[in-house]
Amino acid sequence: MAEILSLREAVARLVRDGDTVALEGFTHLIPSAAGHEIIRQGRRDLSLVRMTPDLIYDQLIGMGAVKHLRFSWGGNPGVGSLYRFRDAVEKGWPRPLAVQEHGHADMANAYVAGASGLPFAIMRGYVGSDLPHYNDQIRTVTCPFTGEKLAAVPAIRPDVTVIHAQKADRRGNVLLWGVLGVQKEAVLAAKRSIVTVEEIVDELEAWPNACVLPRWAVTAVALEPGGAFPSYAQGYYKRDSWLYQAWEEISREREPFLAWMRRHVMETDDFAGFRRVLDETRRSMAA
Amino acid sequence: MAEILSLREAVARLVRDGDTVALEGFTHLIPSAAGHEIIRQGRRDLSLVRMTPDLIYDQLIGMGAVKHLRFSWGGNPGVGSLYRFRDAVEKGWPRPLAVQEHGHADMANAYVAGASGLPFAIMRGYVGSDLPHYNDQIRTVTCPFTGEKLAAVPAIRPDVTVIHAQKADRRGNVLLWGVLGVQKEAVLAAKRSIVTVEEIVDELEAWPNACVLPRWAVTAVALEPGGAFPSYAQGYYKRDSWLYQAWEEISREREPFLAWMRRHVMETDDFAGFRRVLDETRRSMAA
Amino acid sequence: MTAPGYNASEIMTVAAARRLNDGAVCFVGIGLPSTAANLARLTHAPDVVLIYESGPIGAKPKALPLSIGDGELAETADTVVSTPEIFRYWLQGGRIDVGFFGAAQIDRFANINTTVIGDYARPKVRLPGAGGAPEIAAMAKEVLIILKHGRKAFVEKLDFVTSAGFLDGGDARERAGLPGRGPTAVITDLGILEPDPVTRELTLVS
Amino acid sequence: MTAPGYNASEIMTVAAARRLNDGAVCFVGIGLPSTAANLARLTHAPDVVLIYESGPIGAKPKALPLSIGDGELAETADTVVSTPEIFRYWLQGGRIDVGFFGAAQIDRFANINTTVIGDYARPKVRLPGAGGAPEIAAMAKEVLIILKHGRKAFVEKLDFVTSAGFLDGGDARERAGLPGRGPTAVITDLGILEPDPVTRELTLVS
Repeated sequence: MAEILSLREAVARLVRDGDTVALEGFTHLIPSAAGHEIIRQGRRDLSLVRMTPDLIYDQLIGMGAVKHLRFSWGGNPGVGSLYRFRDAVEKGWPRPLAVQEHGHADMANAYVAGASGLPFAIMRGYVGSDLPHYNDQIRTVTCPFTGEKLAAVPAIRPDVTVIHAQKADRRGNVLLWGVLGVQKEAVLAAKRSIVTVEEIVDELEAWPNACVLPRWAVTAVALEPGGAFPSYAQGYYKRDSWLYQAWEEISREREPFLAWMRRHVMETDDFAGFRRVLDETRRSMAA
Repeated sequence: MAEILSLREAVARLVRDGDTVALEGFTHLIPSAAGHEIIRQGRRDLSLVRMTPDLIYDQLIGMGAVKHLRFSWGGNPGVGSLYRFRDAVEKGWPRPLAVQEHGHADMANAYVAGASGLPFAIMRGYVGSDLPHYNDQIRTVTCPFTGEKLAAVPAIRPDVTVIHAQKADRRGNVLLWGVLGVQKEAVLAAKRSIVTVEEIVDELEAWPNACVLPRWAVTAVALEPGGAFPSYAQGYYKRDSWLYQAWEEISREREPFLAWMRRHVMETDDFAGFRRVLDETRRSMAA
Repeated sequence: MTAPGYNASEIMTVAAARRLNDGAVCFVGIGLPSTAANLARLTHAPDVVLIYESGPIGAKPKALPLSIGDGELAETADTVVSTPEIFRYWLQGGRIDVGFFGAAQIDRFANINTTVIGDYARPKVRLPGAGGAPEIAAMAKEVLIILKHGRKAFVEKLDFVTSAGFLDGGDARERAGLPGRGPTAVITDLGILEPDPVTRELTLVS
Repeated sequence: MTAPGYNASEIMTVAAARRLNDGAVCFVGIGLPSTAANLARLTHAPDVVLIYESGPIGAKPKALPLSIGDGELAETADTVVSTPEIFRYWLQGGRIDVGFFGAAQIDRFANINTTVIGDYARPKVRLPGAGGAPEIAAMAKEVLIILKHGRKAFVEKLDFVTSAGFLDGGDARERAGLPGRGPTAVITDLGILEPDPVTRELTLVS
């Protein structure tokens, strides 16, 4: 049954060192505030899962919080590389990063299997691709009716899934809409879940067949308006491309990255504090 | 690309003798008008698929149109038996009916597999049940990661799926809402599809993440207001329990059933005609 | 055992309703199970969560639904998902506390037949079939069964096992790997039966 | 080959847009593929259907999207489904006419590398990875690839095959059981390459 908590308390209670953690959000509703809070609270040895690791995972990896990453596309969308991710894979800095690499279709199916209580998912995939040669978690099963060989991938079952959504009601029921990605599946696949939301309302006023996560399927809800910045929240704010562009410079080298993280994340109290300091940085750069 | 046709023309063009046909609609939006039109046009040797065969399948079976039925629950919901179905299974009248019997979870998964281009679906199911002993289309696969045994069932791939929906636009895009059952999956699993609708509008005005079947995923759309009677269409009309209750008497014996079908279906031109004659019958019974 | 002014169905419904704890997530079949679950919701268990196989999650009907997929269920639900999603994410996903359904025939280990009376290939009576019952019986954390007592309902050996209770009794259910605990009560018009903790044979408790 | 007043990206975009027939159902990657598909939609192919892996089906953006899941895509789409549904019902279901994406490295049989330069375990350059490309390349009825020409882009042997083109050429793709026809054109800033009908080797056609 969902408890309404501060993000700080939700992360303190529900995200533990060594956990397998999925922060999901496909371009839309990326749970940035929660990612920062995990960094601020100094979690270590995390196994992260995410289809599209981007800025927030680059930050977690660069801060040394991550030992393992299961993913399918790791880049700064529309801009270029994730330098902290690359540094960890190419040079082992600040610690070696084990990668378990899949494709999008595979990850999406693996979340569905996790949400469905199945140990694995089947799909048509990887024929002619080298990926299965480098990932022994991509296997095959034979159709007992046609004899066809299909790819099989293990279900994703995170210890904790974290997503951002538009609304919750005061009892903890959650509503999201627009680009839904794999968020619902990721929450239902996990043992525990945290949902940050733009607002908490008396009534969700969901339309028919809306994507609602009932409160009894969610562990904690935290109010965190703007918590998906610099991604967007449909109906609330647009994507802010500036930070994606600026990330290229901020993240390219180790020391400037660490200095930026100290000033903007470690030395701020919360996401609102981060946004204030970031605005100062941005104004001083423009000046 | 969906063509907007009369129901008569859609059935004439798209439903053929010997076809595997799924008419779906889970309590809600049962495509009764289309079922009648298939009977009226005298289709034979059909292999029918439906999770919950009810009145409309009882009629098709009793009229001798069906050689095979794949299903998971065959009854008159809230009332009792389907006597024509029982007569075909128990006595082979008017012709023997081969049954391929599954459970709901299995059928739902099999439609998903069909819609997903997979030859089979996996599920946790049937442990301790006798069904797999009597249906060789329920098999097992072994998880290549955990060694667990799971049930495997073949995908449903109808030649034609027929559903009823609330709305289409003039280009043939379809919107349905409320209880969705397996309708979307059944359409996407089929080679051809017919969607009857309550109304055709200029703009669907679908809300975010609504259940929309784009026109290029549908073969034909036919305007058939009230076409789900005696089931209901959310936002249009309620379930009419009278015919479900009356079906008990109408269908119990062979000759009265045939007489009723002649008068109400074979000798009427269309579903509007059926409704008019049925109203006469109903008034005379009340008198 | 029939109290004056109440019929057998009403007594079964009240007895069944009392077994539902507040906040329990119930997967309910139509008919008496749905009536009982809604009675519980309107009395001692306002936060009971009702899930129907047609798709409604958290239905709060004001009028008792006549079918498993009534408009009233859809309109009052927290949301309505597809039937595949109900069976995959919600039932098979292990989220159901109580599975609640009726039965035509039951044996002393609470195995259920809703398929045929007589031989499968040449049945004396063709019953409706499995519906959602085999997987509800397997996956729900506990199962409640409602049926009317009688010679035909309680039999020594089922003609067909549609849905598993305790199979051959003892720890047969656990050994078969069924995830849920199985039937915890069979509610009839003559009383309530519960499985013996060891043999798992149904025993009259009230 | 660069016309005055147009840059290389613009020329590639126009060339790519011309390959899309009206009414085609296109699964589009972000960047130039999305720009080209929208250019086609706004000019000769108003009924082209754009599907993005994030979920929008039938997106009709007025402004060019910056990311694969922009709000503009969701708001203008016929509907938005979940990402699992996109990959399962719409791509794997065999409903995509044209898969349209970019590449980092390609070989003469139009196999693609978007994973690593160098050894997988100790890569010289770690590229973003597969994303949706392996299954788009496999399942779409045909595939269009856009990339900038250059020594690094066109190589004799890929360090890593992320997504299959024609594998070793000839009928290797069919023999492997890949459902789609494979790449029909590779659009670069220096010209358009098409596979030879027999050897399937990429050949400059314009």
